[in-house]
Amino acid sequence: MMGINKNASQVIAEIVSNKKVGAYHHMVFAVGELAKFAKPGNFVAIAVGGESSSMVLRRAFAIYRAFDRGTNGGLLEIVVAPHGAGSTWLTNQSVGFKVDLIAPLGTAFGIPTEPIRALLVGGGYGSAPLFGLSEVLKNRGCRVDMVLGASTAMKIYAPLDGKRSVSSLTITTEDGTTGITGKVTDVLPGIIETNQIDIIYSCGPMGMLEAINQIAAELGVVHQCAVEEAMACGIGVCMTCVLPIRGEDGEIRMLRSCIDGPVVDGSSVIWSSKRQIPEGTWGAN
Amino acid sequence: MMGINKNASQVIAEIVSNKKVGAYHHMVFAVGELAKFAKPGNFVAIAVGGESSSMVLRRAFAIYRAFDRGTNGGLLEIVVAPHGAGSTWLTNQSVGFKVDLIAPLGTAFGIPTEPIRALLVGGGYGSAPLFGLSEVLKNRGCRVDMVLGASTAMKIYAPLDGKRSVSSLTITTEDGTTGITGKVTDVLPGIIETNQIDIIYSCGPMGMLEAINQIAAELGVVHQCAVEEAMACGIGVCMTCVLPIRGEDGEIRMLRSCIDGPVVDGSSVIWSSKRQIPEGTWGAN
Amino acid sequence: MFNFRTSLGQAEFENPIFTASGCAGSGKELAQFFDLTELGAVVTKSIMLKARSGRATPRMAETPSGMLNSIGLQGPGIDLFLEKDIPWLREQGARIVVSIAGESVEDYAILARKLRAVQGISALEVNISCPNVENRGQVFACQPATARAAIEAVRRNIGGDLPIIAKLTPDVTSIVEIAEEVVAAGADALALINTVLGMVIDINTMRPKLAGKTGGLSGPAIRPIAVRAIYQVHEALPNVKILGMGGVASGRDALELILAGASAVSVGTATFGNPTAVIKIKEELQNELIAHGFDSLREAVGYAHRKEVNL
Amino acid sequence: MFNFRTSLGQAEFENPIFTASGCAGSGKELAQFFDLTELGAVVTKSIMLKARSGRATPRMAETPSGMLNSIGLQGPGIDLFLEKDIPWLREQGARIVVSIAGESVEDYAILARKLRAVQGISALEVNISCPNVENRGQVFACQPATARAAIEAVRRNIGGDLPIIAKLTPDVTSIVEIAEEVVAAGADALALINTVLGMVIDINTMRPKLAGKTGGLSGPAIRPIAVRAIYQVHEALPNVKILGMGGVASGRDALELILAGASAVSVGTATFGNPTAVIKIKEELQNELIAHGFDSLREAVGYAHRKEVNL
Ligand SMILES: Cc1cc2nc3c(=O)[nH]c(=O)nc-3n(C[C@H](O)[C@H](O)[C@H](O)COP(=O)(O)OP(=O)(O)OC[C@H]3O[C@@H](n4cnc5c(N)ncnc54)[C@H](O)[C@@H]3O)c2cc1C
Ligand SMILES: Cc1cc2nc3c(=O)[nH]c(=O)nc-3n(C[C@H](O)[C@H](O)[C@H](O)COP(=O)(O)OP(=O)(O)OC[C@H]3O[C@@H](n4cnc5c(N)ncnc54)[C@H](O)[C@@H]3O)c2cc1C
Ligand SMILES: Cc1cc2nc3c(=O)[nH]c(=O)nc-3n(C[C@H](O)[C@H](O)[C@H](O)COP(=O)(O)O)c2cc1C
Ligand SMILES: Cc1cc2nc3c(=O)[nH]c(=O)nc-3n(C[C@H](O)[C@H](O)[C@H](O)COP(=O)(O)O)c2cc1C
Ligand code: FES
Ligand code: FES
Repeated sequence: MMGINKNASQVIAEIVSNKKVGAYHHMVFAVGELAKFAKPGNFVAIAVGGESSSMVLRRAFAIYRAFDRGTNGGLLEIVVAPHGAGSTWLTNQSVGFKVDLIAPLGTAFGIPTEPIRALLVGGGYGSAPLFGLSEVLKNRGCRVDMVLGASTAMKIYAPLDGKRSVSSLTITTEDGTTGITGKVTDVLPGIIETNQIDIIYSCGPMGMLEAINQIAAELGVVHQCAVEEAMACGIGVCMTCVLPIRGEDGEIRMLRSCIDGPVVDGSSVIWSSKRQIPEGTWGAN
Repeated sequence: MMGINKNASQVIAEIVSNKKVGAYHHMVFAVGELAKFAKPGNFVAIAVGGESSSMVLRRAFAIYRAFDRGTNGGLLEIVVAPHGAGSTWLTNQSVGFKVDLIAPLGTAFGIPTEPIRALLVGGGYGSAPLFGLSEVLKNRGCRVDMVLGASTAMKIYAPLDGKRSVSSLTITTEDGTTGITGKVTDVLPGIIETNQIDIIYSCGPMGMLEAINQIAAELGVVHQCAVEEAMACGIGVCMTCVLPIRGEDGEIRMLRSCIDGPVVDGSSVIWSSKRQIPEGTWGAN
Repeated sequence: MFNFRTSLGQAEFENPIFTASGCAGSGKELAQFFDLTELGAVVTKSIMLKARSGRATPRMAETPSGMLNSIGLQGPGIDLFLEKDIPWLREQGARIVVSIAGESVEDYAILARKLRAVQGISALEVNISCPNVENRGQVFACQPATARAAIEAVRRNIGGDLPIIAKLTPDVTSIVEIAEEVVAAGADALALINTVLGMVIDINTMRPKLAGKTGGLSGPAIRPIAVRAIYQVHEALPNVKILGMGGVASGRDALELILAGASAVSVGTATFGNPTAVIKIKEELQNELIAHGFDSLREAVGYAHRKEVNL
Repeated sequence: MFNFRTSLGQAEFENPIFTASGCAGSGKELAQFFDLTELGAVVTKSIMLKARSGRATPRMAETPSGMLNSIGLQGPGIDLFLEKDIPWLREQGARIVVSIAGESVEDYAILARKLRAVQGISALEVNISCPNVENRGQVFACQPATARAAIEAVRRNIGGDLPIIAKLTPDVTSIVEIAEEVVAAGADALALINTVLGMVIDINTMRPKLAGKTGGLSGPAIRPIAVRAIYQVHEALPNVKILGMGGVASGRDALELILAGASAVSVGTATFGNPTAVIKIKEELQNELIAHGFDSLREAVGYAHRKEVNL
């Protein structure tokens, strides 16, 4: 799962579609050949702000879907939440505008060889990479259940065609504007037991991932999650995006989430270590 | 002629038209009421680069024409040469885009009360403010001759309807692609004598203005010129745009070209003083 | 009711948003865009003893998210300034902070004496980030001894209770050391930061773009340096009030400086891009403070220094 | 034929565009975007004696036209580095400049000894902009004495003719003074500039955004500071070669540093925004130099210092 994504390349990609969906923008880019290398869990890094931008860093977005349609036809889709200056700029660009894009980056969700029972859990725009994943899992004969949560209905991203491949979809919102009132973690234990889940795949805010991981650990379910750390480069050269991960040798190391992630084994992450290096980390003194 | 332009105000102005004309862009902005205050020689200051721009300073552009058509209908026109990042950004904006604009700024060309013979001399986009001026002069019964020069034909800005109000138009280009081969100053002495010119109005690069001023001085013709100094604020608060001007008291002072200019009396300027303060300047020691 | 009042030394101000010295002249040019009484204070362009032509042009260069300037303190000299600018500002009802600059310790002393009896001034900003002609043109604020001497000269001569705000340059190895020195010498408050020394080379002429070769870097580019300087000095001298500045262009930017330890904020370069920037920033800051649950500006000053609880 | 070759101390390089230490790892990650032999040299991330976890996160904050980082020199330590990274780089045929950093003078001495016999290294960049644990965490390059001590330790232990490039911080009152000191101590060349100390406060948490509170400012925002530092040092020490860096994102930017006095240019933050930035910059620089009529890079080095003729 680890190491440089050898398929990454840099392209100038035209915006083919840009539609507002709830609180998000669903954006499609013409990326040519590289679409065929994109795997669920990978991300793209896009330069923002235009020629004389004061923003010097790219923004990372999980790949929602990718369509390989030959050299000129490859499409890559993302779901963007207009948040700060960079994402707002991106969502304001019109069809026809060209952006500088690097993809696919990072690790992908591990796909089981057996037809097991998977639960996909997404928070906010974190649902985006899960639909492509569910497609792949379903094609492998897995049963796929899905839980999506957000603070409010507008922040649930669950397009109709994305839902085709899941056996059940549970939605939670904190304000109760749609689905069950509460958090995804309120419904997880029940679904895990009822559906005899073998593996959880998750994507969303770090706090949510941590809470899911705790439930997974308690119930003995494998947990793969896509983390989101602030990234300066996205390609492994800056060391800003690190998080403490326990390796197979038992050693904790500060690993780069852009290269050794974003998809990591939830049980290997030393959670709750924001603003401090966990004790015993390799090289800490 | 000196002091703060009390009519200046700041508006969010929509781009109504943006057309490429030769090497330039002719741009029209909906500015509302302030159009009625614009006088030939005044300039506008436009914020460039959009929301997260790395360019923190406005760009100044001479007002080409202004149409007062009531509160909502006022239009203001400029001619922009895509040069560096700021002007290129501006010319790339589409109709409907809104910019932050301050106008009218600076001094205007002094209009004679008598029907005298005026020669208007423009270099490159420096022709822009001269067409509005010729209109005013013609309405006052003046005879208006015009000389426009540039390095090459593409850089001569001389729209058909602008030419209506001039009695003669002479064009010079350094590469001979249109008009007379040479510089405006090659043809000035002849025209001044033939047409018995009383006053020269000029606008263009500083080197050209200086050369024109020398001819005007030699031939005893009054010379008003619109200078172009690098401006940070355009409203008189930064002191970057100064140039040495001899006042009526004989004292040389570093005056602000955004407030005490851009239109100044050519004979009052201490030319060729780039990169040094002229001897005897007030406060120099 | 939200309390926006603030103070620097003994001087009280209605709100914490000031102009920055050298970025608003003496207020006249801005007065056509808004009422000067809207400001916490107008900080005037640093005035010197005599009239000064300033440096030759070009005097400025735009840089990424900032600009370089080398105006060279062009101005009419203290006498004409007191005769014309101060009465005009007083008439407008504006709160006035006068900025002074000298070429020698003696200059600072004389300037202070000329100002001691002047009515209607709220505080004195002492710009010591200028070259000392008696010491190989070394900037006063770059060495503890010269920084101290300049401030002492003002302190001895100003009399009464006109607060002295010493304005420091960030171009030093330890700004805390200089801050401690000028406070010991009698500064009531500190202005942080002046511009950062920089240079732009014109690719066409292949020479320094500014006639004065080097210039002062200002604007958003230097905001992280300003925040750091304010934070460091507030940490070391929590009881000394700070007038913060450097790259503030929005209410959020102003809040950043305030959380770091500034009791008031000057806006410089942002005014060049937008003449009404100070008004926008003032409104945005008040909204931000209220949105964060503060009842008064004072509570937010230095709030970023609070101890971390149960991390 | 345009001559793009350059040198730093005794080391010669095919072209003047290098990566910046800490902004290209040990080259592996960039190798998938271009061939490392295209570079004048790969400058590796500053390596320390022991493995280091670096600082806690968040480690970065974007700022206007720049960014703040506090990585804290995360790395595997010199032994693993020599075992894995250097052989790999050698295999690629890349020119290698190894950057080292220590916490004590002794660290620098040991690092130099470990490197003296290593094949395939073109030069040593000695990063002395790091905290000295033996001196209250004061940065070596902030004081002449500690800067000197670190460079002397390397000089004494490196032997042979591996050139030493001393990397300085701009956060000092006089960078020329430090430059003179390290040259006297045996540095063959200088690397200017390291990042500028800054801070960002997170408006939401109302605390410093970085876990390490302060961080280093880099990117186009600091370019005017880099150009000034290079110009000042080249003016004072015209015979000492400079590896320039700070905010270079285009060929024009690189040319600016070269005209100021840099013989080679490292590209850091620009690589984060664009992995192929170094290649773009190299091509643009060559085109600019040719367009300006230079036959070789060497002619352009320090060209902005030439005497003005008939002004
Ligand atoms: C692997 C990965 C996948 C992502 N996928 C998506 C997605 O599918 N849809 C989506 O809308 N957004 C996604 N993001 C977040 C996105 O990259 C931006 O951070 C976000 O849009 C905010 O950027 P901004 O410019 O609007 O905000 P600003 O607040 O202006 O961002 C300023 C800077 O802070 C960085 N930053 C600070 N904190 C974080 C953080 N917790 N996470 C990431 N960056 C941070 C940003 O990258 C940027 O450099 C993802 C981030 C990562 C790392
Ligand atoms: C009074 C006045 C009237 C003008 N009228 C016009 C006009 O009608 N049409 C037109 O195309 N341009 C005009 N200009 C020039 C225009 O303001 C810009 O300077 C020009 O477009 C270059 O800006 P840029 O961002 O493209 O280039 P950049 O090179 O990126 O500009 C960088 C900075 O340098 C400043 N600058 C440097 N030298 C000068 C200089 N000699 N003059 C002005 N600014 C300088 C710019 O204002 C800007 O801040 C005028 C300038 C002034 C002062
Ligand atoms: C054009 C210009 C002129 C300045 N003149 C002065 C001055 O006369 N006295 C002074 O103390 N500071 C002067 N400064 C510095 C500002 O007051 C301020 O400290 C600095 O610009 C940082 O703030 P900013 O980023 O908001 O501009 C000047 C700055 C600029 C840009
Ligand atoms: C993320 C990051 C890590 C850095 N790590 C190092 C380092 O390990 N050693 C060093 O000497 N400089 C380090 N630097 C400083 C750069 O080498 C360079 O001097 C500085 O960033 C200015 O160049 P730039 O503006 O092109 O980035 C680092 C800079 C950044 C942004
Ligand atoms: S984002 Fe730069 S190493 Fe991961
Ligand atoms: S441009 Fe600022 S004073 Fe003229």
